[in-house]
Amino acid sequence: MRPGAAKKAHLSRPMRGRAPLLDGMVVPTLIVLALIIGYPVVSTLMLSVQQYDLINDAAPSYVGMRNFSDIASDQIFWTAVKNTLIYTFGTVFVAAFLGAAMALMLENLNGPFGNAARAIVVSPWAVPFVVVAFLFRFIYMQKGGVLNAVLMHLGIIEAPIPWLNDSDLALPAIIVANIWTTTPFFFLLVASSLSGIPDAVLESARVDRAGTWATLYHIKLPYMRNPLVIGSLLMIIANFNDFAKVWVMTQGGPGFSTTTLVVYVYRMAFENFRLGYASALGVIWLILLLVTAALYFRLLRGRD
Amino acid sequence: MARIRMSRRVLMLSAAVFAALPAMAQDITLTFANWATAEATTRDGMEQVIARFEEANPGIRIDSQAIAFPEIGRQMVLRIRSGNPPDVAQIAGNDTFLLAASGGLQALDDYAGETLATLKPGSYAPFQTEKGLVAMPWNQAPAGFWFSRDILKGAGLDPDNPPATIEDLNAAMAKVKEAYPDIIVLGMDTTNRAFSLQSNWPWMRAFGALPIGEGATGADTPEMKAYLGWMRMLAQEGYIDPGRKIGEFRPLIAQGQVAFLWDQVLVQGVIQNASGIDDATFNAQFGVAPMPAGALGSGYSFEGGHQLVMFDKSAQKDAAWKFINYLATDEAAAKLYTVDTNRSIPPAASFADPELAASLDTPVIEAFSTSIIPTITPEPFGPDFATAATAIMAGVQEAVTSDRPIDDIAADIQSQLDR
Amino acid sequence: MADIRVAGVEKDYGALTVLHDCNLEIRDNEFIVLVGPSGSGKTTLLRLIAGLEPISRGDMYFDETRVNDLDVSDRDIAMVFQNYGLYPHMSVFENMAFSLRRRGLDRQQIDAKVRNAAELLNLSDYLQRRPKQLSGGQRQRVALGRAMVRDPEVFLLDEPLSNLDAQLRVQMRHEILRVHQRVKATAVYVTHDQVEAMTMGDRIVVMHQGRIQQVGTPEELYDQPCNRFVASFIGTPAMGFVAARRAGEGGLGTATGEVAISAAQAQRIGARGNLTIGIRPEHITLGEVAGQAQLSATVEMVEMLGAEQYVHCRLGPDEMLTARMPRTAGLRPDQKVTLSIDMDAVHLFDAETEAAL
Amino acid sequence: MTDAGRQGFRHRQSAGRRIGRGLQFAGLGFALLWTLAPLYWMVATSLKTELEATQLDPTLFPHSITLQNYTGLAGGSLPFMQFFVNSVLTCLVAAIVAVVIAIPAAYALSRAKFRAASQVGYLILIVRMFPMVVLLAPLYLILLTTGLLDTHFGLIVGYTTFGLPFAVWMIKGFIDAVPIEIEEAARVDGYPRWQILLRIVVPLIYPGLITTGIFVLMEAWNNLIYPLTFITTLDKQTLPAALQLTFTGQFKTDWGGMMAASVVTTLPLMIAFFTVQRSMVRGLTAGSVTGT
Repeated sequence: MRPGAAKKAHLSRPMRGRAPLLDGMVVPTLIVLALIIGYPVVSTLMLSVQQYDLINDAAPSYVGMRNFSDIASDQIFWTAVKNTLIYTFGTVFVAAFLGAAMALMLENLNGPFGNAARAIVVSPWAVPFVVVAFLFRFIYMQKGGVLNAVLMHLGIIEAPIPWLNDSDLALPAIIVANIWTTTPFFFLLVASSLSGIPDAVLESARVDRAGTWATLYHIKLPYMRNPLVIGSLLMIIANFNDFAKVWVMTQGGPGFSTTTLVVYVYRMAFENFRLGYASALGVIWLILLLVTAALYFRLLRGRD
Repeated sequence: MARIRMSRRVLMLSAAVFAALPAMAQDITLTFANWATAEATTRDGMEQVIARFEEANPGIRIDSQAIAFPEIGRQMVLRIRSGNPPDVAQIAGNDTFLLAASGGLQALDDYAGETLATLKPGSYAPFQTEKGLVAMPWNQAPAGFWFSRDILKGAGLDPDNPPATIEDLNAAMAKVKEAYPDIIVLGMDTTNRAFSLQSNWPWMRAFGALPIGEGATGADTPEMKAYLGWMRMLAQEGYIDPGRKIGEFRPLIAQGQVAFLWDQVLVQGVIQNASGIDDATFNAQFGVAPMPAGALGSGYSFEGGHQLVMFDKSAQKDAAWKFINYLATDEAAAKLYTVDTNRSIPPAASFADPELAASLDTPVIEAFSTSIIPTITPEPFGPDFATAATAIMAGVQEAVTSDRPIDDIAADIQSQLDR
Repeated sequence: MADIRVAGVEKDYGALTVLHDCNLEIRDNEFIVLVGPSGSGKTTLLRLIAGLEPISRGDMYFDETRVNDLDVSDRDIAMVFQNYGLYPHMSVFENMAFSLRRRGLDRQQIDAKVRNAAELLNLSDYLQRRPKQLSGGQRQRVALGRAMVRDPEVFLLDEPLSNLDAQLRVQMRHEILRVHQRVKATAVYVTHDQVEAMTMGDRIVVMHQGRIQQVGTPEELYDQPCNRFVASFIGTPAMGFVAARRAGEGGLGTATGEVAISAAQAQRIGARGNLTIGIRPEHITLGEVAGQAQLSATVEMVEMLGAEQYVHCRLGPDEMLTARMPRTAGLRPDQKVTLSIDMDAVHLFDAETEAAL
Repeated sequence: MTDAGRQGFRHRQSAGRRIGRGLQFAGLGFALLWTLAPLYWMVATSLKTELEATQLDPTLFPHSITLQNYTGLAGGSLPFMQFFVNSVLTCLVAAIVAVVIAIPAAYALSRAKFRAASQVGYLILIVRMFPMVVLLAPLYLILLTTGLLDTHFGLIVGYTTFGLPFAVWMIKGFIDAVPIEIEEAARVDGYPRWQILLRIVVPLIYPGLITTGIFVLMEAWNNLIYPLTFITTLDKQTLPAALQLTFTGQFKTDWGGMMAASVVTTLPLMIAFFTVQRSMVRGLTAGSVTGT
């Protein structure tokens, strides 16, 4: 029904016309979005072709595409892109796998123990990121960190490992912490999709004498797939944006080995005060995002 | 035309306001941005000093704005740009020069004229720039080479004579490591932030490296590589615990788990707070010396003290100066805050209050005054320091935490610095 | 007091036209039933009358007022939905009172009206319950009550009984008719069940593929279906069809023999060559009856209903006839039988246009 | 299948099942250890004295349990309670604002009969994916020029940038599940759209709104970059940012106090989370499944 038709009942406007372009009800939201996101995006675009260093008194000056050509040759930018991809996909894939495994293990466990176990495995999701970051930084400390202490007491390692202070280990170490907080999300997702499988389907699988693995592969996996795809996308978005963990644990170091795009943009904008350059980084990121989104939509459409 | 008319109206309006002013002229509110009230250790002391100042100056109220230490430089730059800086701010390290470069500070020469004569000359010299005196020294907190006498003794070293050269240091560290395999042999800050470069700069200078600043030779030099190689050796031998901020070593040295610590004068207070030992015990257990001498035949130090700055946008500069001067030179304030709370050294050359003078007459202060402060080396502070720090400290971290050839790392730092 | 006039109404969904040139006049107080198979457009037409959807082309009048642009909330209608559309978060009382509140009635009036309706529908004991706590029949009655309390001019019901079991359905039919008599409103009732349509409607509108096929009383539709679709749709068991072609002056040839026709029938057929004979089950007799046409067939299935039985017979690969007759013993599947047809009662349809002749 | 074969089959099955059971419990043990160990460490450290918490060879169990880290938070010189209130206030308001603004749009999108519906839907989806840090600099400049920098209002605006699109999407999913007949019944009963939204749809999706609100609240609570950038005065700072700013101060890092503060920072979120955890996943994924 056309919006506002009730009020305009006496106006004999022909109903033959096409549907209206916009619904009045989305307008307030669109206005707010335009103000708080649209405008900033436009100014990002404008800033990206300027040299605007807050530290100088000089007014912003137009530099055309120079920021972009600088980025192309900026080794750290490419390191940051690589780190972001590793960080995001490493986290999401492992967490999805662990979460699904845990959900399957707990699926048929009822009673107080099952409920307690479920409550426990989801609890990391409610731990604020900053707390996760501090907690794992504390756990990971080379000397005085509990992880090294335990591993040494158990005789697994000889000397303390500099988890966050080794260029090769730091990123995986942060990813492990991130997996810890992300796994419950996938656990919940898979657990709820498993509980959505109609009993009749599982029973007929049993009648057909399908074994545990066959049931998992042929029955449960198809039910889990869609939620996993969507959940993964949500988490990929969230992890692309994740700032707190890296910033608190390593601030992008050692070297640039854990510098992700968020950290790099933040440093550029608010430590080096190079707003123009930071905005150009943002524009490139935006383009990458739109491409990813387009691919995702195509994927989703194709499957339907 | 319009603008002229406008400004006349503004003028008339101001006149009207000023006419009404005398009644409320007593009530000046100064905004004071600082991190002293943002930290549990110093908040009480700072608030007490402010209360005393307000008591002594009934017309002036202090609006203390707590801003965390790592944030204050950025916040001040941003607030200068947005035209709403505070009247006075606590500032330190490169941030002081960052603000000076950004052009938002009031030169203090006219205000500080006579006062400067009562200060130790070295305490304010670094802040006399071509823009004038950009900051007033509040306290001095240079870094020294702290050592634990107990550990040295236990490792078979002379507890009263810490290593005087880097070669001596290397040998001493090997002995300590052998005797105490689980402790941190040398505490130094290897995080990636501007303060880390400030803290490591004297070590680089000890190796003769001068990657940035006046007369810079760059990062791709034999001296810089020697420094990076030494840092790598420290990590490989397990002497240092990379990635810790300097503050994280302090509770550890208090527990006897750090042998040498490259840290500021205030560490004595932190140790005594944490372990509850008295002065005599402290001096029996810990000592401080100048940095071991490197290739240039000397060690260096850096000034880690805090300064006070006034912003040129301030509408009440006289009151602001009154406050700055009080914090920096009033003896009661110095005793209550600078010495007892902040555990650092007031910039004044001498003190009238004998108790204050006595409290500063300690072996540690003595060591700082006579042998460490003279080795303070200027730092390449300025607008580019933070960017350079990111590049250099990233290189240092790489040297410490990876196996990449030092030559490559040095070349990388240089290419970052060239950008 | 409302006649409803539907004049040339059409409805598009995107590029698809789901209603074609609908013309219909519903008289005041009439109980009219829209019937047709699913997808025939009956519910769409009802929703256009309700004003829940805009009309694409054509006009709709309530009395003399054109209501095309009148929103549902401004047409004086009440509607009962297929899934009842009760407000889950409101009590039965609140559900019924909701529309009255909108009209600004005072509390006593609302209370009186709701209690009155509840009493009529045996709902008085359930007024404080939520819909979730009621049985299907009770929910159905709440939906009726909600429509009743408004004293609407037009009363629309969209397959209101489809979610009930068979017994309850019969009971509710009476309930609905009783309510209709009380509220004296024009009622438009949608169903896919022709029995429901036949038993309830003053007049019936048969719809198929988005078009109104025929409008008439139950008797008219049964006796004079205007085309093969209506003929097949109305009546249980359904009318059987036999393909035929003209054979000589007074006869028609079918797959299993020739049958004679009357002069009147011959005249109606005119020059047409191919046609379809429609035969209702009650016009078929087993065995030879003098003066009737005979067709030979094979018994396929016998459906026992107690007093009577339906015998489904196959004439050819695509032709079936059902005979309705008193119980007779001894009929077995695959038995060859002779069927006698009362040719005066058969319906003739043009084989191409399927229109009745 | 012969009897013997069937027998063997059943035998294999039960042996396999026993191994499966063993694996299941081993896996479960690992999952619980993996989840609980860090949480245990947080709580245990928060109960240690300062010296014990910073020891180079950490103690697995606190030697002498002390609450001094907690009393230090409440009675210490830093306005810890103020941080807590700041966080609760800004996150709660942001959640409410996001949900309230999102409701009409989510409704319109769910019952879309306007031509730009799919474009608006995509727009919201893309905005939901937006990298927050890209908005950081311009948002900062906007808040600066409007004088909203260092105000809770400005921070709430920041939170709304990601909260609003999230809320639209989730609420749309919940509204999709409301049968259209109920709304049509209300139209027949004479109610205009806004009233139907308020009196019928909103009460029906109330649990979904709570879920959405808590989700936005959690996201805001987790956010570090916005408070770090938009709030400059410590007394106005949120809990997570204050954690980052005050416990690694000029003097030392106080792990015991930090862990106590972490426990306190975590608790409200835990409570909020466990109240809605079930419907949260449904809401999160429902929007995405039905929306595209």
